[in-house]
Amino acid sequence: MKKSIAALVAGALLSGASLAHATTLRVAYDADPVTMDIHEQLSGGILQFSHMVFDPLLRWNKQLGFDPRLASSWERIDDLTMRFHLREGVTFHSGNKMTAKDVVWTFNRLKKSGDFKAIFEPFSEMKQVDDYTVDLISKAPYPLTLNAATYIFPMDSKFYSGTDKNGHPKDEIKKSANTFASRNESGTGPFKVTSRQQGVKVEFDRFADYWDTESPGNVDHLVLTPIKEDATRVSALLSGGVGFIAPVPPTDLARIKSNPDTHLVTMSGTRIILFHMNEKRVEAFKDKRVRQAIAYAINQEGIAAKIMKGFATPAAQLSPEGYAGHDADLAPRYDVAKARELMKEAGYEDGFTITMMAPNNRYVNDDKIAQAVAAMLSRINIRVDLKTLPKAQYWPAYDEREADMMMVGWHSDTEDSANLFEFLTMCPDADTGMGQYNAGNYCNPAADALVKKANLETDPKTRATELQQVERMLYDDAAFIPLHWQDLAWASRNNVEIEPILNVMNFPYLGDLVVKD
Amino acid sequence: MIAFLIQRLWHAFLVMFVISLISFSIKGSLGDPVRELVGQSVSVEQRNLLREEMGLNDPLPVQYGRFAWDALHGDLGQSYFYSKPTLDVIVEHMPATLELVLCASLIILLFSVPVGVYAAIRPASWLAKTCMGISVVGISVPVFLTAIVLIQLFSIGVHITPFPTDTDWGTWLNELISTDGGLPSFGRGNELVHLFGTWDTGFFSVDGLLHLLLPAASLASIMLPLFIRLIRSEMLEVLQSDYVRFARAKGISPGRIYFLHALKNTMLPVITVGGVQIGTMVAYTILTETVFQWPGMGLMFLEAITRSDIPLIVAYLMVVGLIFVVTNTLVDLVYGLVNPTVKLTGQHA
Amino acid sequence: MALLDVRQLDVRFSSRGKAVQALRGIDFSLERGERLGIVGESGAGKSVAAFSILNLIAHPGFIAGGEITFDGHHLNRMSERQLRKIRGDRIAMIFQDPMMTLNPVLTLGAQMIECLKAHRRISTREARQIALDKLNLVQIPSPERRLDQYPHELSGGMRQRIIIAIALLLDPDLIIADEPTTALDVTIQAEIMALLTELCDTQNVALMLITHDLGVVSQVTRRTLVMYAGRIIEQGPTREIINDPQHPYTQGLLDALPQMATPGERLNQIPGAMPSLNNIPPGCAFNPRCTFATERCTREVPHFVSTGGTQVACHMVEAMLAKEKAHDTV
Amino acid sequence: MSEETSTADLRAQMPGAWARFRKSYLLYSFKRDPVAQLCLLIFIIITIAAFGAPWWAPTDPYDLTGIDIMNSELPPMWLDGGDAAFPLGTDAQGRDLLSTILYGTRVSLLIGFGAVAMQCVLGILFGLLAGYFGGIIDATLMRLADIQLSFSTLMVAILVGAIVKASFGNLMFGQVALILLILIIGIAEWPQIARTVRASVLAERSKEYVDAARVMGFRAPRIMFRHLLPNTLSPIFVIATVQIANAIISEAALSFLGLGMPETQPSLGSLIKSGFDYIQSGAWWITLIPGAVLVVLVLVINLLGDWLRDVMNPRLHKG
Repeated sequence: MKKSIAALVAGALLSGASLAHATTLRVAYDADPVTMDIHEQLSGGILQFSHMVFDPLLRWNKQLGFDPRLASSWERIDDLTMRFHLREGVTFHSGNKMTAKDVVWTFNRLKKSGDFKAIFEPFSEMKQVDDYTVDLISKAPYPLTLNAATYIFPMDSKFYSGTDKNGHPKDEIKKSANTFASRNESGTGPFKVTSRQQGVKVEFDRFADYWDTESPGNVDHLVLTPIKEDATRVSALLSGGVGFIAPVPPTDLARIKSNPDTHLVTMSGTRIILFHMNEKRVEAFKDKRVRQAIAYAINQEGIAAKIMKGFATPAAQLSPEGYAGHDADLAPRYDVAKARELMKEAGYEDGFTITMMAPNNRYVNDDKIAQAVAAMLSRINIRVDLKTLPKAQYWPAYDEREADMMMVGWHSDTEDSANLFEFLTMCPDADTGMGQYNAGNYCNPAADALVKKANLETDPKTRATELQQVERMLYDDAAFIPLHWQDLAWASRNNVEIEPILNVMNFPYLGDLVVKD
Repeated sequence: MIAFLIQRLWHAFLVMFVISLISFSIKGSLGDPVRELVGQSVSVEQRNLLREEMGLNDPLPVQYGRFAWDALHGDLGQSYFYSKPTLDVIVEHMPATLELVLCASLIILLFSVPVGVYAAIRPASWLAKTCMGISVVGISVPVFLTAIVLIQLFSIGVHITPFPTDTDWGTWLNELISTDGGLPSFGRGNELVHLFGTWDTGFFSVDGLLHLLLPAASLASIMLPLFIRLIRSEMLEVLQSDYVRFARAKGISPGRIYFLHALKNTMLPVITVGGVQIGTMVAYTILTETVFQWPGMGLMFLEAITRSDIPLIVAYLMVVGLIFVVTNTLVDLVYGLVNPTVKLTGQHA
Repeated sequence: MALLDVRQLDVRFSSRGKAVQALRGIDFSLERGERLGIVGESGAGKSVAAFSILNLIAHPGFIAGGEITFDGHHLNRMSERQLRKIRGDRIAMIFQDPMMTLNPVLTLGAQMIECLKAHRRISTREARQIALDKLNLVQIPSPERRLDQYPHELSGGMRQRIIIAIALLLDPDLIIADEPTTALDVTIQAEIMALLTELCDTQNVALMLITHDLGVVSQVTRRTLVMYAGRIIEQGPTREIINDPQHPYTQGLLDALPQMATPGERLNQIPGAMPSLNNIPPGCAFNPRCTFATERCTREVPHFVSTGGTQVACHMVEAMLAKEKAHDTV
Repeated sequence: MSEETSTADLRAQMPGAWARFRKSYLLYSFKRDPVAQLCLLIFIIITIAAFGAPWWAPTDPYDLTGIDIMNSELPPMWLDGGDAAFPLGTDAQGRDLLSTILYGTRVSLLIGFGAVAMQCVLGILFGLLAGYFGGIIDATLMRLADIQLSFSTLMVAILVGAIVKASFGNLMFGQVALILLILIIGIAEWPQIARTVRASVLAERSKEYVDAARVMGFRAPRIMFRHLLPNTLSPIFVIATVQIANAIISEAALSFLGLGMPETQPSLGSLIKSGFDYIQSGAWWITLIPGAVLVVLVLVINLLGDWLRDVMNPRLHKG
């Protein structure tokens, strides 16, 4: 005991001295990374961690374009091959130099990873041309090669080779199995992980010889603490306990704006929230007029303004602005009179009773949105028996399609419309895995064919028109009830300038963050 | 005495066995753990592969057999989220909760005894009435509300200016009722002193203690009113007894009569009832730890529920079952010590 | 000068808003070393008299009037702090039920030593030695072990001996014993009473013995008061009261003793029952049950008249005496 | 006066129950205790208002057609921005707060008293059995209590929810929610009272009056309920009144799990809990007004409980 106190005192002195010029940033997210193996799970948290500890070949910028990172430049050789020229003089945290070998090794590991292999399914292989050039070859002409490339975060192949102390290969990818990769990291990113206590705290120190010397970032020591409870996370910021928090609940936007020492940044997001109408369970939903009546009965502006406090962009389609498939003139159509007329036309004037299910801790205000939609539907005599469940219980019920109308939210991994259609509206097909989240059992072969054609179309302009055509078809057919795209919000103390490092994909580039004293 | 402990140990084993049986039976309704482990866009077939790999598709009895066999060897399964043996995860989170419960019990003891005794001695005085009033309101206010109010007042600070700010007495009064906060409102702070094993204590550093203040206060706020009322009602009865009257007849000082003669007899029922309440405080830690992001077993359990990390849930319930048997045994032991009329092993086993 | 002198002691209990009189102005006195008995049915106010000396009456009751002087000090004018110095030191009390009087969770030693240390500035070791002496005095076997035992480990009789030892710890001038042997069985009763009287004599301690057992009173006390419905109706030397009771109530009491009834016959009872405190009949409270009751008895409260050494408050006796006096003078 | 009187005559002389009540100490001290009178009055007002809600609540909060999202989070009438149609303002959904509180209080009262009544029945029964008989019965019941205690209300809710889902199917839940909640909270919290009763019984059991009763040939149930139970009333009252507050609040925690009252029929507890997010961000009334109603309700119940306990406890007669 005496020893540890002495150590503490010494530590305080030492850090006290070095604290003079080093800046420490305390960050509070709603969860901390599940693992350090960035190929173990495809989730927002892991990708945010990847951007702190690793670097991708190229990354999205604010305008949804691409910035070169570890790949200084790239050009398309032919329909199937994209050549990447790697940056030289980049070192890993372990001190090894980064070469093309590491990139190919990383690509092959991605192909083996359960979560990531779907994204790289269109590619046959990656060939090493020389020490600093690689070729990415797709099986067929594939328009989203660069989108996929943003997921390649080169890993230190030497560091991850061989077997660890309990005999397992160091590069093993296994869920919740305490693998070597899940406990250690050697990447090229701006921060190194110094200490990690899962669910409590993760501490990062600036990587001394980080390759990106022009990066303005001056954070030397970063402490990430997960705070699950929204109110507590906001209080932590207001009381000065932390310098940067995300996400910020809509109910606290005003409080942060009004507080002189804190500063709020919001951006319209790309996660669409929608309701499916299960045609198999309810006869009426097979009738297009009933679906359109429901579409007319929902007041997306009202929900966005009142429940989301203006913290969401009302939607009438799947693809948000900036996506290829976005069709600007598809607008929300709220008109209760027209809705009642359509119901009469379809012969359901005195309406019917349906069941509705929604999660209550998965999306922002999910249970409150569901209640509002239920209230709106009752105005056209559709009586709703609503049940909200925590996400752990909701997803099994979703897989079984246990309710007539079910809520789901989706964010495209490839930041592209095709992904939205493939998972949400294409005819459910067990073996191809298409329409996996299509809880409406809506099936429109013509739309599906168009999507498949767009997937092979490398010319962006024609591809965009094809995808927009699909959105128009789904809009006319009222295949589903879109609500809004959830906005993103971050907040920080005034001296932490988070504006430049934030983006629509919600991957804060903390490496470039400037903190003024 | 030894026989008593062995019997209780056997009881503890039985309790944990029954708990593991019941929690295994509700495995199905605790949600699908696989869904939490994989990204949203992972194919169904990939998920089934993983479920097969984790042995979740085996029939329930087979899974339980495997679990029971490991449990006998002290291995309560592997947590999906922490990917570590569940016992390690629990032991890692246990010190935080124990320190919180210890601190809250201390606050309860320090406040409930004096207030309870005073309210019993002078039941009619206005101070006693206000204390009882506050204690009654304390019972009905949910712990969430008390926690949020405490954070708002003492961590963020409240600046209200009902009084005229131009006059100096006005500003002085405003200053008096405004708080500028400053107390930490989450987590255990950064200066934890390492004791042994996984026990990093917050007691030995000012920062650690400051972090303990608000959570312990709000946890104590649940039980404090109950103890005050219990001590008051038991004390009232004891003060009517003959031995208190005899003590007065012996000319013993009131202080000694109240705090030795009467209090020792009052504490008997309070210990037994209090002992149970301390046990249920473990359930209340779940709420307090969520609000204060206190990395204890309560928060770990709630997150395990949201992530349907089933092995951790089962292990936690068994450990909590053990804790209850231990606390109840301790309560019986303490009761035996304090109440000489009760022989330890005999009557009370 | 009397050790204890009580003048017009009036004690009331506030119940349901109005105050009920438990003691209706009683006068008596007690010399140093003297043993006084107070007898009467339960509910006559015997215990209230005992407790009011040291102002130990529980909350609803309070001393409404009268003077209590003890060895020159006016007890009823004293503050709680001053009175506390007297309790246990100059006046000690013995309660009725030994099972309830000792604190169940404290050792006997602790309960004895605390009494000594409350009044004397002595070390625990010294106090322990005094306690041992007193325990020997009350003939407790192996006193050393007793100090560390708890009350529930001893029998009723043994506990009453301890309580007597506690009473004698500080060599009091007066012991007030409120039915000390009622809760004990007969054989132990005689032992305890013999012990008490012998100790009072050897230690020159006055004894105020409250009991409903006339047998005990006749063996132990020199003077006796007979109380009925909050008043003293007859007081005087015990021998005279026992052998030549004047007041009809006292006669009724003595007749009711089993040894007085012829065997096989029903015991002779005093008809009726003691009136409850809140509806005491006007005049002499005993009149409804008195065979000699006259119209005057129902109107006027009788005053004391003395015959021989005893004083009696009864109109019938008063009239007889007047007649005798008239007869003598004639 | 002393001739033989038959028990029938005796019973005839005994005043009727009502007469006994009128003259009883209970009524006497009630008349003189203003606090108790005020509390009873408030309690009756709240109960009547809640159970008569359909008649005088301005709107029916459970009928979704009446709710318009556009007037959500309106402040109470007397604040600026308030609307006369909604005297106490509206909640996040635009439901009129006043009528939701009335409807919600009814649900919460039913759950509060129902659950606690069940806890008392189970708790007293098991507590008496464990305390009186001791030995094996005591050990098994107390271990059952330990198992029950470790399964907090949360887990019991999941357990019962799972059973209901298996038998009724998922969506029948709305109708049976109320009874289920009383069952869940009742089952989850009985050990509190059981252990209290056991502790008091153990203390009382060594007293003579129990042996006396046994000597008189009374069978165990009579001794337990007629003799031991009255002596354990005091701590039971303290615990029971506290449990009512807990029951109302824990119902809210359960609705989060999808096992409480359905979202569209909020109870007082779920109204308070759903309002938590809004406290610090402006719409404080969504939590604080129903919170105030709960505090008053529980305050009144506790004070009445205290008064009743002091009156019922013979040893505490304070004149």
